[in-house]
Amino acid sequence: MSFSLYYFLELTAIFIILGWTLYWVYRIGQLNNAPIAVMAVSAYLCGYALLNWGWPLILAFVFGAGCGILFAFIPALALGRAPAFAMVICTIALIFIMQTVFRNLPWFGGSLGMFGIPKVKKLLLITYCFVGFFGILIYRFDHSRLGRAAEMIFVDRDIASTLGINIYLFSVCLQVMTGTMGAVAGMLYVFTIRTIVPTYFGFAFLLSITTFIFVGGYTTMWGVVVFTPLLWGLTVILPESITALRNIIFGILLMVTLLLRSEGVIDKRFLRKINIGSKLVFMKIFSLFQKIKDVRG
Amino acid sequence: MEVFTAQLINAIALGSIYALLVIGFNLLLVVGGIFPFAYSHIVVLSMYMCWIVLRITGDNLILGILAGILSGTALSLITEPIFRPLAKRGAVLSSFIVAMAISMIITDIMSKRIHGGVVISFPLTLQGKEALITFGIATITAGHIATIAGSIIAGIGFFYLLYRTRQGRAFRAMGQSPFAARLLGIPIVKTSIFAYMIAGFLGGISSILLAMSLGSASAVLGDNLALKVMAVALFAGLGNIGGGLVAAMVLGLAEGMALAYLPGEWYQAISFGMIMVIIMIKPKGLFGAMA
Amino acid sequence: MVRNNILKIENLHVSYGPVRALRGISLEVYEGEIVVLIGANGAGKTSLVESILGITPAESGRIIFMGEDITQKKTEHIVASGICLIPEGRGILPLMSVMENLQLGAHHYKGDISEDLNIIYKSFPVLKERTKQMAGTLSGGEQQILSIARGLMSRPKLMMMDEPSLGLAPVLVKELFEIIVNLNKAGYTILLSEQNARKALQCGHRGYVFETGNIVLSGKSGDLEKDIRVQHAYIGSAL
Amino acid sequence: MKAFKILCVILTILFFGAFLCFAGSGKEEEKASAPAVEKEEAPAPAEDDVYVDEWVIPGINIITGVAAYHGMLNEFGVDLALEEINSAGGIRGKTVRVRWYDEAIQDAARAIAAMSSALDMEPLVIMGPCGDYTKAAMPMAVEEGVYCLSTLTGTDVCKEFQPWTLCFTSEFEPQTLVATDKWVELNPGMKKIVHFINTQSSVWPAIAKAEDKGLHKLGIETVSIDVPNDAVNFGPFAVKALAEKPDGFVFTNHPNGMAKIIIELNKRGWKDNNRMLLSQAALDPTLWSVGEGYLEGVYAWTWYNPVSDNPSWQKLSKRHEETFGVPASFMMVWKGYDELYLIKRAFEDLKITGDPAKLTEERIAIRDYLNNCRDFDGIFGKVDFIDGIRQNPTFLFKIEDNYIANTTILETVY
Repeated sequence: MSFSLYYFLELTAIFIILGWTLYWVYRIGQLNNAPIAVMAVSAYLCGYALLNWGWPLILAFVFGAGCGILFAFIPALALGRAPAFAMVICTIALIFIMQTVFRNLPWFGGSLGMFGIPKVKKLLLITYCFVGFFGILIYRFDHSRLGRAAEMIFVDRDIASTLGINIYLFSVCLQVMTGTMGAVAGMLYVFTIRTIVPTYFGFAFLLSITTFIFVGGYTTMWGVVVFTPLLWGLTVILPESITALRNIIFGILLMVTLLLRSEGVIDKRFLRKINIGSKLVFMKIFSLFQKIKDVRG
Repeated sequence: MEVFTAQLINAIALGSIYALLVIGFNLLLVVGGIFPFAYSHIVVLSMYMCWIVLRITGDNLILGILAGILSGTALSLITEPIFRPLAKRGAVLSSFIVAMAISMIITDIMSKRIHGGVVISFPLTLQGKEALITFGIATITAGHIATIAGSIIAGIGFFYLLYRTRQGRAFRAMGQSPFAARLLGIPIVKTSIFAYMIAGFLGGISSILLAMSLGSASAVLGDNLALKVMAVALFAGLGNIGGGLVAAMVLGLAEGMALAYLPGEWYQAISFGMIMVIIMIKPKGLFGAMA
Repeated sequence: MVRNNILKIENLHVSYGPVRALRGISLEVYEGEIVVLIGANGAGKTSLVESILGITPAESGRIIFMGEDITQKKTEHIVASGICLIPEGRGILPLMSVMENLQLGAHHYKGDISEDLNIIYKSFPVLKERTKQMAGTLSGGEQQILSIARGLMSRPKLMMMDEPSLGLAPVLVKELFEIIVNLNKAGYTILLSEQNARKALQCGHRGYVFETGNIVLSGKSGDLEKDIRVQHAYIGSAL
Repeated sequence: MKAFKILCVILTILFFGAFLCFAGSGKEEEKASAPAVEKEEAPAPAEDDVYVDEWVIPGINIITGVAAYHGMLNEFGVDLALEEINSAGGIRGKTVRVRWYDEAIQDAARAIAAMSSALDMEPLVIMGPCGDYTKAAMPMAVEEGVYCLSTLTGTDVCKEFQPWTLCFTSEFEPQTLVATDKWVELNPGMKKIVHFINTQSSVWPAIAKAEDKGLHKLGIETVSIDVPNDAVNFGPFAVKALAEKPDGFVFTNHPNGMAKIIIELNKRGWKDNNRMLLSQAALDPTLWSVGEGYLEGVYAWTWYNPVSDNPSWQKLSKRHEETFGVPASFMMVWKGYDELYLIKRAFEDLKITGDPAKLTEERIAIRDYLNNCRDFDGIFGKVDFIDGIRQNPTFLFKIEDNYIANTTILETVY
């Protein structure tokens, strides 16, 4: 397939996974950007294992993921009870700290970065396997007992604790789980780019993910899935004459969407309408089949 | 000893820059009911406006300063109708993202449409060519005195406004409970417009003081300041106006000293690390919120 | 003697989205009267009080205050023209001092308010002691007094109280109603919406009974007290 | 509902299956070197007809973001070159056009999107990425086998992706040795020097290391002070430097920081501007804009001569002055101009037809031709390319009334 389609699909998948990490922790009202810092840790360690120790791909992948998860514990344990805004600034601080750390550690190639990450065959298939896997995980979570507990915490933390939900533990588990997703996304990102530089996992990355999730809708998992390809695709196919206006178009789009629907385009009400609508359509088709069978029968 | 005093002066100047910006930030947060991430970008854009007028009128300082203050107020007022529906719904998080969108637009305008995107610098008459007082390598320039004095005057004036005047009481009432404020007959829309105007006016003055002390402005200055001011506000406790001033000075001193005495490449990690540790220990900020 | 009409509501309809809170309410309040509104929770008492003040917009019908139609006017103008509301749950500002709460009461009046403050401090000495204290540190009773005093600061022609006795100890409730009666004697017209029907009807002149958004019964408070339906519904049968 | 549970189980098994095949794919042995190893003779196509009716060359440029003025100046230089070439009959009789793609600044995803769209045009050559994130976009081009003129991203990055990229900056080490020797010679008696560096950039730390080596060879002690990108107030750096009681300063950080620190030093009593040396990236319009009135007598070294009397440079500089009011000096202004003329010369000498059938063949011909192109008549006159690296002389000059004066050309042995 053409280059731009291949890389478009690849990056959309990675943005969707990271969008979900924001969505999943926001289910209990906390805005967490730590997965981007975890991305840096897992990407660097996986790259280091591949290039310096010459490990096979799968071993380096697991090693990177493992280190990412272990690292994800540090902010999770500390930020379990932090309110939304405190967590935002803490995790942005963590991103800048990890950038400085990897820039100054001697083994990671400093600000010049690491080169020559090998190309992985069928990377696109693997990425979408992970997207599907994490998607199912979140879907099952949303419709499970845990999902309802998360909803309770989002609505009112005090009443949730009276019902015996351990909010701190819930938050730590969610943060570590999204840290894992961040670790996987980080390594997939590095396999796409095949070089690592400390500033890859920085502010520009954060800005685009926040835009995708807040325009798409941060109260349902489908908002990111629908709007990441739309918005990212928009910036790729912008005609040459107005590429210079990209930031302004993005800014205005973001502003208009949030003013009209403050919870993003696909929020809970929108989903309910779709569910009801799709059931009706399904019923009609089903009854149509019945009629045809009766007529023929 | 000179070195320490010189670094101290720099740190205080940095602290007063943050203090100037955090006052307007907290006012918009408390009264406007929004998270004004784009406030620093509005201040930097007014610096650009002041620079444009200076260039057109051939460095006529009075017109330049007027332009800076007017554009700060006007820009802040323009954003009021954009944020009003969000403030009414109490959607603070969405206002944070809308503010981020506005900051994207402002940064794009500054990085391309004005002076071709190149860093602009202010005429020496505004900056003061020579340092006013020098002893050894420590110097105090007109810019330093202006920003420090400006932040002190703005701080005191702001406290007087909030705690001694009728309008100030209305601001604080709206901040604490908009419903009670309505019952008392406080005109919600008029008061929030007035709050935006004061924040904009203060932003305009800060833009002039910044022009005097920094001497130049670039498109990326908006983002740098916005992150630092957000950190200061959170560090002190969101909306806590008194705490904000103290936190601005503390962070300015800490950053100034870190810049001076710590190895350069670790400076960013240390300043952000400090903010992270404080917020982890006291999530509501050092002084608690909404005093 | 004919007392002039302070407040006249004609066929007022108010709804919150699909929920119709008031279904065509009509009532009058005359000068120097205490008019009592009784009814179950959610019967529309609070919606009426809020729509008079312009907080919730009226769909149809008219509200006439001192002969002037204030249905579409903004809350700040209505308060300035002389209506004050002591809301359910008192609505004081906990992080501001008692003095500041009182000063806020007279927000619309630009002139000197020190004279009004003295009157308030004379009639409510407890507020004078705590004037510098944060309002949040006052007890329930004191907060209620502060709320009423703040209402007085706006020199109202009509005082509206929404369930002032809520959450007060019985001895304080008695004291509260004495204050209400004294205020009335001092010339203030009061519109009192109350759960405690017995006490309210005792000190009120006329009353209206609310049920799911419309008035089912109205008349002198004496007659209402004796009415069997009112007793069963709100006072608890005397049998 | 039950059906849905089964569906979930099947899907999960499927994914783990795919996960295993991921393990099987293993590391693909593919070094950055070209698939065709042996160097075959550049094929001279028989017929002289040109397949395309217009040459469209994709260009990856910084169009949005905080460094947008780099991209704008790059386009300024390319537009002049296009005008000249097209008015002189274009390349092999066909007009030339450049299709710009935006790589923004410090945004790897954008760089990839730009490069992938450029590669989709099946181009013969790409006027390559010019930002910090060339390294994010290059692996794709190397794998596809398209020559990229990512000329200003430093020799280290260029060596990583050789032979598929060209580099205008030559080896820094020999240049800095010659430059620092000359500078110390002009300012005798310097014992201790403060060196302002920026560890966040990917190019400047290498230059700083080379400069330190040069100074240490001359027995001069150097103290490094790191100036971060997001510094708002530059007073602390000047004070920290003066506290070391140095005899001179070397600046290898962002031009905005250079100018600001020089102002702070002058305000704090440092008068001897001759003892300041600006590194090669200094001639950014920011330096002239911010440093106006304070740069008198400061030395700077670069690998191109911004006051050369070459007619094409004079033409560019004059037009730059008409548009921006300041004579040209920034490398981004002329880099596109030279890149386009390089492409023109390669296309004409190799008789490139643009025929899709001969695409791979012609791409390799262009690569080999440009990697070792001899005495190319660029904007500054004759210059050679050896293994994709341009062999520049070193220029040391002094700044007088806010522009460049009395340049000395230093012969550099590579």
